[in-house]
Amino acid sequence: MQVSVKYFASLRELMGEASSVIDLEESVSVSELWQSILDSKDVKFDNVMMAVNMEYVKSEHQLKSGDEVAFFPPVTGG
Amino acid sequence: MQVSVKYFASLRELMGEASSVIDLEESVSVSELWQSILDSKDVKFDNVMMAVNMEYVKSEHQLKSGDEVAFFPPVTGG
Amino acid sequence: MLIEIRKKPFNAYAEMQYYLDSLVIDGKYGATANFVGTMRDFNEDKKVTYMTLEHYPGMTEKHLNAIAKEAIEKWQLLDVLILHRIGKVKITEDIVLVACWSAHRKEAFESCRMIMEQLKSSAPFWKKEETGSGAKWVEKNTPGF
Amino acid sequence: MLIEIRKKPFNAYAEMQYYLDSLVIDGKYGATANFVGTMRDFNEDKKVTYMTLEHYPGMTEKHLNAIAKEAIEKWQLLDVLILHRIGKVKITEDIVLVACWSAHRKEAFESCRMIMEQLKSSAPFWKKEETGSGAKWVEKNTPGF
Repeated sequence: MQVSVKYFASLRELMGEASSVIDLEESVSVSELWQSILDSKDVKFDNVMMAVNMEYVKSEHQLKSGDEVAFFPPVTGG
Repeated sequence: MQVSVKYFASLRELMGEASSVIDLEESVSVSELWQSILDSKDVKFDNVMMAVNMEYVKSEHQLKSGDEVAFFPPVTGG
Repeated sequence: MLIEIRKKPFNAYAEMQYYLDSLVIDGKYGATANFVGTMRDFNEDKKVTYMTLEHYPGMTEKHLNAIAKEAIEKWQLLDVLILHRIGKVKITEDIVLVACWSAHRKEAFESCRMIMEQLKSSAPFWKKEETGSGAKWVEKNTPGF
Repeated sequence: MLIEIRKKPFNAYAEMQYYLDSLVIDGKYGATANFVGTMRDFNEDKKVTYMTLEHYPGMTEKHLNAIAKEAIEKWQLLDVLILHRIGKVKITEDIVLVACWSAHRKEAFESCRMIMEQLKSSAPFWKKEETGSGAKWVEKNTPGF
């Protein structure tokens, strides 16, 4: 299955891209996806926030085909 | 000695006057003045607030000649 | 700092802008908390058609000044504005405006609320409501906490 | 209820008046609490010359809507307005405006502050500050309590 992944702010700069489409096995959690991205890019990033389809999710949230997954640093608006 | 006395809002209406000048003995507290006013007018009034020279005072505050004494109901501004 | 008692209706947001334009705190303030109290057409389930606000000339201004100065000191505020209506107030007219400027939001929020509570509980103003079936002095303010 | 992300500078008090004029809550609201966050020339003792605000189009709006709706329900608010800047923001420009209308002041004060805290801690916005010696992402917001 495929999911689209978005990065924002300092994480977008670290990744060198704003978005990508990633092929995944079935039954992958959002935190497993995150770890595989960190491994493949060989980077570290603390305190990541995770959203799926524009809603915050817990790290064990199971992804499904077509999900829009977003990773970003702690928010600093207002 | 003399003090001037002011009344506001419902208390002004109850007293039938906005202010008066009252002759007092020395060493009278603001609450003693208030009680003497209630007695002389034969009225009752609960929860009065008291100020002397435009500052709130405690009931035992001692009056002096020329003081401006104000009595009024609980405030309801804002 | 500006404390004013107004006999005529005022527009709270025009007043905010006008006062802000007079301040020289550009770049210093990051937070403005602002409260506007407005005349409703009801109070405690009664219909109200208008009200009359009385104050104690001299003491009211002095007391509001003391409240504002205490807040400025306690929260290290950059500025405070307080406007309050007196006289005959119609429905939808603004009764009170309190605004606090500070570097950070915590101080602006806390001081604005505390000034309003102190104003409500101790500033010498009295409201008489016209309910259609006669005028009546308001006996106490609704609690703020 | 209005939630808007603005690319261009806005004037908070003109926006307040403009939005209020569109509401049909005359006589119902007695309390308006309002917070304006404004661009300072410093952050954590560093000089800042301007900043750039990024957001997550779609999610940011959705998330702010959810915050506002929850506040309206919890505090029985009559209305809520949230405006937030994105893009390049200069010193003295307003970043965020939150306003809450209610019958009584307690609800307006509490909801306005809670919306701001939730916005600060969870709405997807990120600030990058230009300090003169290079641009830097802000790592976290200052605490609000």
